[in-house]
Amino acid sequence: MTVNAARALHGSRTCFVGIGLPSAAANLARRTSQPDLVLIYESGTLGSKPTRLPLSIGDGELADTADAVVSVPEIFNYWLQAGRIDVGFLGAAQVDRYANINTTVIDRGPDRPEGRLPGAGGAPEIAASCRKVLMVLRHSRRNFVERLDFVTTVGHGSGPGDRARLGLLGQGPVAVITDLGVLRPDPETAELVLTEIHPGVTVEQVTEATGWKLRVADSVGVTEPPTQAELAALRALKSGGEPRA
Amino acid sequence: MTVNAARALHGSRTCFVGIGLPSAAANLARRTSQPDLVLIYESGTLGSKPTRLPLSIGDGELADTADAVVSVPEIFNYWLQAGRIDVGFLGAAQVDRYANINTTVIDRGPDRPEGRLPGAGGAPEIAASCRKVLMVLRHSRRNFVERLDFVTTVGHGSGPGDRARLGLLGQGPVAVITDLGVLRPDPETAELVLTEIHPGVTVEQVTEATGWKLRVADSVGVTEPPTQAELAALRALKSGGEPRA
Amino acid sequence: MAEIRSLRDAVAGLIHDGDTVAMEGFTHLIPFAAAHEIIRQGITDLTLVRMTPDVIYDQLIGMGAARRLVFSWGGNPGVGSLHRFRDAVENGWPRPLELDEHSHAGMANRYVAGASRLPFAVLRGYRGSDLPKRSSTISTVTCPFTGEELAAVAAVNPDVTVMHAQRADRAGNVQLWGLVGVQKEAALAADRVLVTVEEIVDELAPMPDAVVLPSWTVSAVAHVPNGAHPSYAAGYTVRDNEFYQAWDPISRDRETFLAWMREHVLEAS
Amino acid sequence: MAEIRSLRDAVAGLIHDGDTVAMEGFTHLIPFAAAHEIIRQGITDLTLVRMTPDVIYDQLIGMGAARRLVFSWGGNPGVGSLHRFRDAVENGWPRPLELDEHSHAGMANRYVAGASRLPFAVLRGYRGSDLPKRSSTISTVTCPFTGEELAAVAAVNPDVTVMHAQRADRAGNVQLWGLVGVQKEAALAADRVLVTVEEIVDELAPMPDAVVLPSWTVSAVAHVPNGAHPSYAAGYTVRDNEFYQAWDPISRDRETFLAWMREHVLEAS
Repeated sequence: MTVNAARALHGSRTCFVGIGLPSAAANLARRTSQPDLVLIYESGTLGSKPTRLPLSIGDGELADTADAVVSVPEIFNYWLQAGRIDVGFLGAAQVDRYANINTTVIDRGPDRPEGRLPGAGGAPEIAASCRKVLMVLRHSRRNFVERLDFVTTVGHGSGPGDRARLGLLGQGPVAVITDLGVLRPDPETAELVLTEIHPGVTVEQVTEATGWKLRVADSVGVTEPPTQAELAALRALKSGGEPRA
Repeated sequence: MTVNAARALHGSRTCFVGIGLPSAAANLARRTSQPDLVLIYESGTLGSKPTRLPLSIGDGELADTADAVVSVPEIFNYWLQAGRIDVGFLGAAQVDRYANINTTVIDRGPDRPEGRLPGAGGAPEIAASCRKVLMVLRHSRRNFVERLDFVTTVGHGSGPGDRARLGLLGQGPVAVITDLGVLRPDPETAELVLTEIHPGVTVEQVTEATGWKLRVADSVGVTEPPTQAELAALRALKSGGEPRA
Repeated sequence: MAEIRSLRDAVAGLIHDGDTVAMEGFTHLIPFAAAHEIIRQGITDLTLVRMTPDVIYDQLIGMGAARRLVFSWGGNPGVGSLHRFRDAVENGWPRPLELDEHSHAGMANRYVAGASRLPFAVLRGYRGSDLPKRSSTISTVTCPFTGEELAAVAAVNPDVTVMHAQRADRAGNVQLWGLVGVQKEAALAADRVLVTVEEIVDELAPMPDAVVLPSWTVSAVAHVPNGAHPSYAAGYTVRDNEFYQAWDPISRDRETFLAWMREHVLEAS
Repeated sequence: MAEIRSLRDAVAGLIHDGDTVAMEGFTHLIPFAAAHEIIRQGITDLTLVRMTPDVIYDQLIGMGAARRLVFSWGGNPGVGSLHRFRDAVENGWPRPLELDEHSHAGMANRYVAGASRLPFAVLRGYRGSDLPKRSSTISTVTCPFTGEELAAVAAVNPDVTVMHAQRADRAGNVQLWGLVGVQKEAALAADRVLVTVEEIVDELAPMPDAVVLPSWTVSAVAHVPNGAHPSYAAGYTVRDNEFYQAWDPISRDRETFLAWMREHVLEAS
């Protein structure tokens, strides 16, 4: 999943990075095919070059290795909102067929109080302002739902044209990368379609793990397995050093 | 005039300083009775401590000697507009009886184009946001006019209550210090009243140099002449060193 | 002008029951020691404001100090949930917690408006999100030049902002650097400002990427080395990532949490 | 990514007749050398934007390069009038000059809105002033929370922003420090950015109070030592106060001005 997410950054110059899987994928991309990728963290760093994976977006190394450190209001107003950033990388608790995201609350039925999620963070404006959005999350019926309990962040809204109507700048989510495969919005309907599966995964496994009747591309590709170089770079990032030969 | 303007800063902690006479007065105050006076220049310096009078608000020494240097938007939004500053110090091309200011254009009669002045600079918001405003300018019928050709900056508007109606934060101009004396707004009417003359100046000289029928206080005081210490400090500032004993 | 005071006196003097308190620090420079002093002094009914509530507010909430939380992301960064926050919201333990919930961009701009003493700020945000339905501090304005509708967020002006910084001089001028987050805005938005510092020095040597808060914008400075732990102060301490991970099992269970707080906060000082 | 180019190529490639051009620098780091290159190349019909037009715009206006000026204070700082600016406004020489006139607070916020890609900014400004009567870029908005009416100013988004900075690295990352004015906002508000620098270095060592513009926000960097003269670059040059004073008599008279420009700008390079 991390390797495929890293590959999806191909051709991007600047990436607004959330912590966790997105940060791992973005750093892996910078260590493999995209050495010039500019990593921007919402904690205020432009061009961070960490040598190990940060646990939090506030790890000191992100500031120490950055081209510039700015305030949090500045990162959101002058850098993100201004539409300067190519790719936003988001995780999610719940996703629907239009790649809308819920990270706020879970409906646990009439007799129980809502389940509390962390909240929006930077996501609504990252999804609104970056030129495109990549999403990374684990594939399950709990995460891929027919109907969101709460719309925290708009992906493609209720379908084609909705982003333009809402005045959202970028093209929105272009790929949802999971541990089973890759979904991409249909250019006509904006609905997520299964376009690739990882080696060893079946289409049935994916449709089974999706809470709505998932559309499947006419020809579903199989992602390339991680290369030795990618695996080595990922190991090095996790252990905190340069990749070993 | 400079010495009297410096004295008028007594009891103030923070001063937003324009260049020219205001800067000379504020620096003189800091060198004599008000060593802790915090000088704030619109070029973005907080707590400048220049050893000589800067020619411009951008002189490098203002930054080199400051407690902090911030951007111009920040100085206007976070520091001035926020109402944190005790005294704003303004010059003017034209002033009326309510201490409103014109620094934009001069009407030169129907057959001639308007005469161009430098413009507003920081003045409208300095006069709106500082807790009080001091004005320093030379006294002449050209400067002290019955009616402004253009209202760049509001002092007391058209009289009592106008500042509150306009939503202006501070108390507005509290003294207009000239080369002839000092005018202060009447607490009831907000109209400028001659309250002090400099030694050797007559009340008639002042009314003569004022373009409206100037009200004169029942008892007009005479300002104290500059002390040796004040004169020495002023000389030192102008020559660029510490005052000599 | 900032007075240099003990942490105990500064907290007692500046923070009162019912206050709106912002304790900022975007993962860096989080004022944990000051939060612990608030807990020890039993100050309560607070409205807590913070972009990322983090473990510091998990502790305050779990100890019942807060009646309301204003925030934009409430997790243990890189680890998982804030269990005390969730328990308060989901189950009202130890007391119910009202929420005013924003996005990061919205919260950052609320502080900007507060520091600028404007009643609101404008951003291109919240479009299509359900967040405005649950908050009375999100609205819209229309651009008078283009007709575009934009989000408006109400200013935040805390009674007190509490922060940690690397150092202050003896006059109470405060200097911080590294990830400076939204600290300057949070300080300038507040009526009163309490800063704990790693070090008090004779002179503040200029540092790259530093923010200086002049003494006349600060109410009190308290000398509290390592006062950000388990957060950190760049140049002085490092982030205790292990503690953040350890907090997950400590905070999952009410009794374990209370025992930990008793031992490490209430009975410490 | 910024290309490192000669000043001549950079100006020719980035600035065209009719463009809106901001040449910023709040008394510090004013890009005089680039302005002179614009004059030499005969680029004209410009809308010039700058908080403090200063001697640099007096020269451009006097040479007929501008059709419109957007500004907030047009004087020779500490000296007196800008005579070429006055002559253009009062007498239309060498051509009429349209004005869009603001206060400093308004102009600064117009750049902030431009850098934020918002259509307008809000401030508490212009109250009671006649300035809004003469400008179509000043209006009002009402706070949706308090009902207070505030000033709104339209964003400025120049086609090109030109600035001088202390240094850049070979990748085109730009670093400036000292009085940083509104340069970051002016750069981020523009479509294209041209920066002249005192020095091109292998690595940008961090400096206190520095602003860094990453290479990917800059179009071109030109190496022009002393390119701010008679303004200055802190750490490299000092402000030539004598020149500012000498400019007054040079610029009072049209012929003296033209002779000076011929000798020092048109025939230099």
